[in-house]
Amino acid sequence: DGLISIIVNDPANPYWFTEGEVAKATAEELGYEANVAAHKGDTNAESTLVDTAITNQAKAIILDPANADGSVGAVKKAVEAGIPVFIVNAEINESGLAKAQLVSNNAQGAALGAMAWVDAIGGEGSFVELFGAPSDNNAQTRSNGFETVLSQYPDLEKKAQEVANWDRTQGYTKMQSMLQANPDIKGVISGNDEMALGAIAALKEAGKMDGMVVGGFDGSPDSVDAIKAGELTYTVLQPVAVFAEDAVRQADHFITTGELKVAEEKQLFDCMLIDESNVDNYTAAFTLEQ
Amino acid sequence: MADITSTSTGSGGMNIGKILLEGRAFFALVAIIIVFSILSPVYFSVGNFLIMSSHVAIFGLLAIGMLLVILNGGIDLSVGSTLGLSGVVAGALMQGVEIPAAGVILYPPVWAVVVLTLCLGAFVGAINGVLIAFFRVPAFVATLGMLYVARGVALLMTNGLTFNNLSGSEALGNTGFDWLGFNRIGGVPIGVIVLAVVAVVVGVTLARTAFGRWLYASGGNERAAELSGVPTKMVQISVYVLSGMCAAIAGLVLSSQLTSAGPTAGTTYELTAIAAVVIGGAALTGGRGTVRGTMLGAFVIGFLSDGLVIIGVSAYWQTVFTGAVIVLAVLLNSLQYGGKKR
Amino acid sequence: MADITSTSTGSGGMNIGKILLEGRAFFALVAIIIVFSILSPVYFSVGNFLIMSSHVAIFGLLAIGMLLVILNGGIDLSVGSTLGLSGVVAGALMQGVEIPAAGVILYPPVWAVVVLTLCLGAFVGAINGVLIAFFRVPAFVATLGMLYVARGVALLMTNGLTFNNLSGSEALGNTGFDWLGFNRIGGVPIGVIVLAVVAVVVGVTLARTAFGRWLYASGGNERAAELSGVPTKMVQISVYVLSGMCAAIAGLVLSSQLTSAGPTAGTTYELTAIAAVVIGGAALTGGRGTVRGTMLGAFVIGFLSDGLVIIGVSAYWQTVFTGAVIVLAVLLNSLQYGGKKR
Amino acid sequence: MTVQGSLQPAAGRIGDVVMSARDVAKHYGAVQALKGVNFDIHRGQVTTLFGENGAGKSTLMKILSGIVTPTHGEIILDGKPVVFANATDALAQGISIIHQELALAPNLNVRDNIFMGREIRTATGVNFAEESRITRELMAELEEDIDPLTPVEDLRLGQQQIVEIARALQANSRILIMDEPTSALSASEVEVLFKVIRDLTAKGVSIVYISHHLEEALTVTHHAVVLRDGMMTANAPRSEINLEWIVRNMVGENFDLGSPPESEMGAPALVIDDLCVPDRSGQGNAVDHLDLSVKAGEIVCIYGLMGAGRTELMECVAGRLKASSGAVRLMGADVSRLSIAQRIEAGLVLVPEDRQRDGLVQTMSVGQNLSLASIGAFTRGLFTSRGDEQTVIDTSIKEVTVKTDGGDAMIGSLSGGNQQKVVIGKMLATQPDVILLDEPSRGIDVGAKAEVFKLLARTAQERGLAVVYTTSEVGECLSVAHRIIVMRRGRISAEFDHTVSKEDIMAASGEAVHH
Ligand SMILES: Nc1ncnc2c1ncn2[C@@H]1O[C@H](COP(=O)(O)OP(=O)(O)OP(=O)(O)O)[C@@H](O)[C@H]1O
Ligand SMILES: Nc1ncnc2c1ncn2[C@@H]1O[C@H](COP(=O)(O)OP(=O)(O)OP(=O)(O)O)[C@@H](O)[C@H]1O
Ligand SMILES: [Mg+2]
Ligand SMILES: [Mg+2]
Repeated sequence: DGLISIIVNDPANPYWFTEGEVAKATAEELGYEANVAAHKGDTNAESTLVDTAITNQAKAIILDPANADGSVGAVKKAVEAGIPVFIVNAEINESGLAKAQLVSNNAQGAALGAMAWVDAIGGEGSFVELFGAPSDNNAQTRSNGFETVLSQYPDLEKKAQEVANWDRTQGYTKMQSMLQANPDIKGVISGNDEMALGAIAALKEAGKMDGMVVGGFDGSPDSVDAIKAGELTYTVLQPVAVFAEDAVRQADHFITTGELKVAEEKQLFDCMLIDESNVDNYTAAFTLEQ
Repeated sequence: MADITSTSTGSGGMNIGKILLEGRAFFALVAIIIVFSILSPVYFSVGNFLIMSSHVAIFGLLAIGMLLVILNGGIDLSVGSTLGLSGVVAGALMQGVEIPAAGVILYPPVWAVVVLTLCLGAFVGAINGVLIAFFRVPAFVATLGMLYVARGVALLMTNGLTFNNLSGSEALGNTGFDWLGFNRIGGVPIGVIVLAVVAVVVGVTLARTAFGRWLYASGGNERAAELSGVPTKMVQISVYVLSGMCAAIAGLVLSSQLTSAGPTAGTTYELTAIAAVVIGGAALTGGRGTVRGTMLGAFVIGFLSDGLVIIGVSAYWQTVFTGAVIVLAVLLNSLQYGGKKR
Repeated sequence: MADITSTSTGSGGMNIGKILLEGRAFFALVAIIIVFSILSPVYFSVGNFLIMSSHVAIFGLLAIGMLLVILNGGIDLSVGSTLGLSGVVAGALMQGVEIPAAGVILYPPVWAVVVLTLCLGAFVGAINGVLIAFFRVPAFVATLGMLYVARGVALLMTNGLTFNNLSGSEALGNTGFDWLGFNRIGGVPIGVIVLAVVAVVVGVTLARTAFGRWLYASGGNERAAELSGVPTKMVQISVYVLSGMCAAIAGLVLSSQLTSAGPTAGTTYELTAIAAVVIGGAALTGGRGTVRGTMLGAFVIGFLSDGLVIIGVSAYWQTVFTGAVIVLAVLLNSLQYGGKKR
Repeated sequence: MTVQGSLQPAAGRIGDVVMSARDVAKHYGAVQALKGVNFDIHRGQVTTLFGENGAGKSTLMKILSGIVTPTHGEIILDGKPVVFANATDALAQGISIIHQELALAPNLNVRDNIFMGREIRTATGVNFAEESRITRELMAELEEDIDPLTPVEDLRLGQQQIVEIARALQANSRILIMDEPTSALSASEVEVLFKVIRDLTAKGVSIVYISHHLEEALTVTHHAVVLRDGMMTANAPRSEINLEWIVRNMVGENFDLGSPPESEMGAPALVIDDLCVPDRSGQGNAVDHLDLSVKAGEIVCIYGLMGAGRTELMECVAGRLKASSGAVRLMGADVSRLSIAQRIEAGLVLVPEDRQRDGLVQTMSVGQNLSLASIGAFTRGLFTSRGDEQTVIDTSIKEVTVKTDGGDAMIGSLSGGNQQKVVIGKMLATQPDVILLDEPSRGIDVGAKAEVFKLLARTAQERGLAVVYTTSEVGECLSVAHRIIVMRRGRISAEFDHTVSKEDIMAASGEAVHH
């Protein structure tokens, strides 16, 4: 009983949609009312939503922050109002405010993906990278993770990197342009699945799908379909369903007992690789049976 | 003045003065092509031009619809949302329509999907048109409202998700959707061909039909047009309907290119479409503008932004350049018309 | 008719007809408050109203600037970007300005940051104004270009990242920035007070000063105003400068509320600001509108969207409702003015 | 009587010349609006400027009031050359102007319009109370019952012109330029204005007066100056001139506005039956149970004062305004429910009162304007035929004698009279049975007027067209019309044949007959 406010980024992306839905289902299962709202990456909208949660006397806020730096103020506000905040999916750059920060291990995931990508491409060739929205720390974290692995292979040459803002349409057009500039590439590594799917559409259109190595990130249902179709080489599953559920359970624990279920604030959830070999274990959105 | 404006009704004749003045957008395009060809060896190739043109197709289609609205002295901010909604509806139709009463799922063939989507675009446009023509809501406001409503409906329909896998299946007899986005005829992407066809049809309509004349007249002076027997309300509603249909076509082309349809597709494209129209020399006050100019405007924007990607300029600089080109192109435009306001 | 328009120059008198007609937005607001108070027990409380008002502050400030521009018969699409740019510049200043020559980092005090940011807003507005007044670029286009350019510059400045920790430090003597966003005077958030002060100042300026009359006059008939000796160009540039300054204030308030400044802040806020102005009864053709109406319009939008969040309506329905409210409010507005176009 | 010598001001008069233009020329690109004009304004007297449309009268006045800078020549004020930076500068030196085209902000009230740009300022802002008081005084002086807080858009055209006049009076200038101040005023309002003018001249204010109402102007003028084609053609004191002198100098010959053509009258073409049109407030009727029947080949003139409801009648018959009751029959068929386009199709057309606002599409060429209403005539299947369109245009240009070649020029480049002919030609091109013309002679010069009336007479005679036109000048009633209808407060107050006298017409309209 009581309300849990769930604030996610943009439900028009299946990733955040699942995040919100799982959290909501868990909260309702635990007997709470739940409200899912979206800030779409706008820190002002986020701040507004936090205010409304305060007004609504929410028992806890599950927040996917809009911006590592920009969301600190909003979290502070909630904390000052005495509402525990559980951060999911992305970190904020200040500790001691939120009760917990449950995030997928982006660096580990990126390294995991990059290694699978190297395996598939065979350690040599040229490629391009699609970069997420620069305002989101994860874009840089993942890119760094790729870089750390890929830079160890001198025969891999990165021809270009383009910002496609996590967006499929932009992934498509930017990929087409990059293909013009670099017709001989053998692979694409992408910061998320949406951009990778856009790139695949572009590659298909150009008739260059054969032998192309395309790596995604997130583990969305669409990307899993693409893996099944043999278009996407792999994707890195972010255990969003896992930590979204866990965040609500930790919140419930804190509400009922007043104590933290997990002591550390920063809790990293390891990402998992989905490729042809285990794609059939993908049973529900963002859920991979072990 | 005489020469310039007579082009507005597309009289076929050409003369030097006309070319020089209309050339504004044309010269910008040539300059862009030359600069990027120097900066990047891959820019200047048929293949790249075709790819770039297929990017232009989306904006170009929106811009043609927008041109009609702007010629009428209006504006249509809802085209981006209509694009998104159309894509989503096409996606939903491709996924099959469940008829609960009969307990069956219907898979309409692709042509039916296209027709239904066009009807949807026309319907959205008709709402805009009726609000503007009969309820006298200013165009800016009516279409601003529609921008939100159409986007919201698209999100509600899909619950925010993206329809994937629109290629259909042989078994259901609804294959062929991706043909629109993927195939080429004589090496030219279908999207580009669609754009060319729409541009020619609209161009001829403007220059050679009564409807075209009515549109220019009611954009130039609505009251005078009305008293001359021009069915101005009909013309006004028509342009919004046509704009909605152009947006629907763009939505079909985009979602077939991506073989997926997301509810947020087309966000802020209305601004790009307006920019293309004004770069192409149309006056926002109505009554002046040509399809040719608008196409040039769309190509200027498309070739510029693709060129910046190809030479690897940062996304931020791309934003700055786009803004600067819009203002510069229109600066020249304003000099041409001696600075009509707004 | 008589009553309504005389309010445009803010004559203090009140009468029933006036209230009923201007009341459009007022009644909408009352209806919204009643509906949500019934639907949610927490909606109707001083605390919530103050919080909601502080959300309104951002849009409200933009809307006041936009009102001035719209009264002049223009439009300013760049306010959202200017807000973002101002926030980022304020953030950069708070982080310290490195002077490479001297090898020192300067930490300007908060008042200096505020002043410099306002100057920036004024500068951006001045570019718009000059393009529009002297180079006769249509307002829609000039500010559309600026929308891109200002956003691009903000992104370039920060490389897409967000400035954090704007609270300053005692040692550097630049504390106090978050005061603007966090503190309250007599229980009222500073942002709301800033909005109130700006609204009153602008309201009085419009109603009581020569500048106000010049603005209404040049919005109503620019040529007539010019022939009467009104410095129309000066007025035109001023409104864009003021709009830029309002956007800068909004940027300051927002970034102090968030104690951080991101380059993408304020994206699409221009549309909300325009919506507030038109809901508030201003005509996009210029010359008609009041600060009071605009404030009501901003409150209608803010109280509606917060209410929808409080009762837990999905984000998609919120989008649909916003669009519908804009169109409905303006439908009534159009009936009032007998449907002036555009 | 034309004193060519007086083209140069006589030396003996220099003393009472307060302001003069010396060899002033103005070029707009290729257009030479003024080609070197000398013009004197006499202290405490009314100098009237006559001339055809486009003669350059307004241009000269704009130069004298600082709105336009001359290409060549100089302005001399009190014997010293001056250069005005702008209108405000000229105003500061005591020169104010009433503009030909109303220069009011419709959204502002009367007070704000009168004082815009010249506010009475105090430390706390504008002194509205004082401004209102002065406004009320001015209105009293002009004998108009207008509240200072009424929005200007709610005033009728004539009252708006009064506001424009009041604004010029408010400036208390020593030189007052009036560019067609009476075009929308009723006779009694003109009387009041003339009284004010006499008071002003008595106080030593110098006045420049421009009007196309020649007789009327002659009653106040002390000096007459005639401009023709950018040059001064004559200049004489009142005592030496008469109407014939003015017309001769303006156009080189005396124009006759024609006489009713001897056309064969056919069956009633237009029958208006018990027609009511609500007025703008919706309270009363602008057209009040009006009956009228016009035969084919007949020319009917409707005379009335401002606000008599002529425009409402015309617009309702043409289909723009909705009737609240009654019927309109065209060749026996009821057209009351048809749209404007359908009525045009049926053969009923309107040439509107305000040609800039309702008649012309400024973004189009002369030809496209001419062919706009008859697109159907040159549409072959789906497409328009360029050749057939050109035929339609050429025929029209010839019929209404527009001075242009081929119709490719922009409509804005034509003179007012020729623009009016284009509007008429556009409607005639639809081959109508009935043509309504609302003030076809407004704002065009004598020569153009004569041509327009001749055109009406010819078409009525040759095509058997029923013609209904309105006018506010009695003289124009007694030209080509077979029948003269006088309207007053939405009703027909009298009906005459063409032998009636001006006095009778004016009496029936409710206008005081003056001198
Ligand atoms: N701004 C302008 N640009 C170009 N040509 C102009 C402009 N103003 C006036 N003209 C031209 O100058 C000439 C003189 O115009 P002006 O208005 O002085 O005539 P007018 O004697 O006042 O005529 P009317 O009796 O119709 O008022 C006309 O041919 C007109 O077309
Ligand atoms: N758009 C308008 N704005 C202000 N006043 C108007 C408008 N239209 C008509 N009027 C005024 O309404 C009154 C009645 O109009 P109407 O035009 O029918 O009279 P009228 O006999 O045709 O006089 P005229 O045509 O000479 O002005 C007139 O005084 C006219 O000036
Ligand atoms: Mg004139
Ligand atoms: Mg009239």
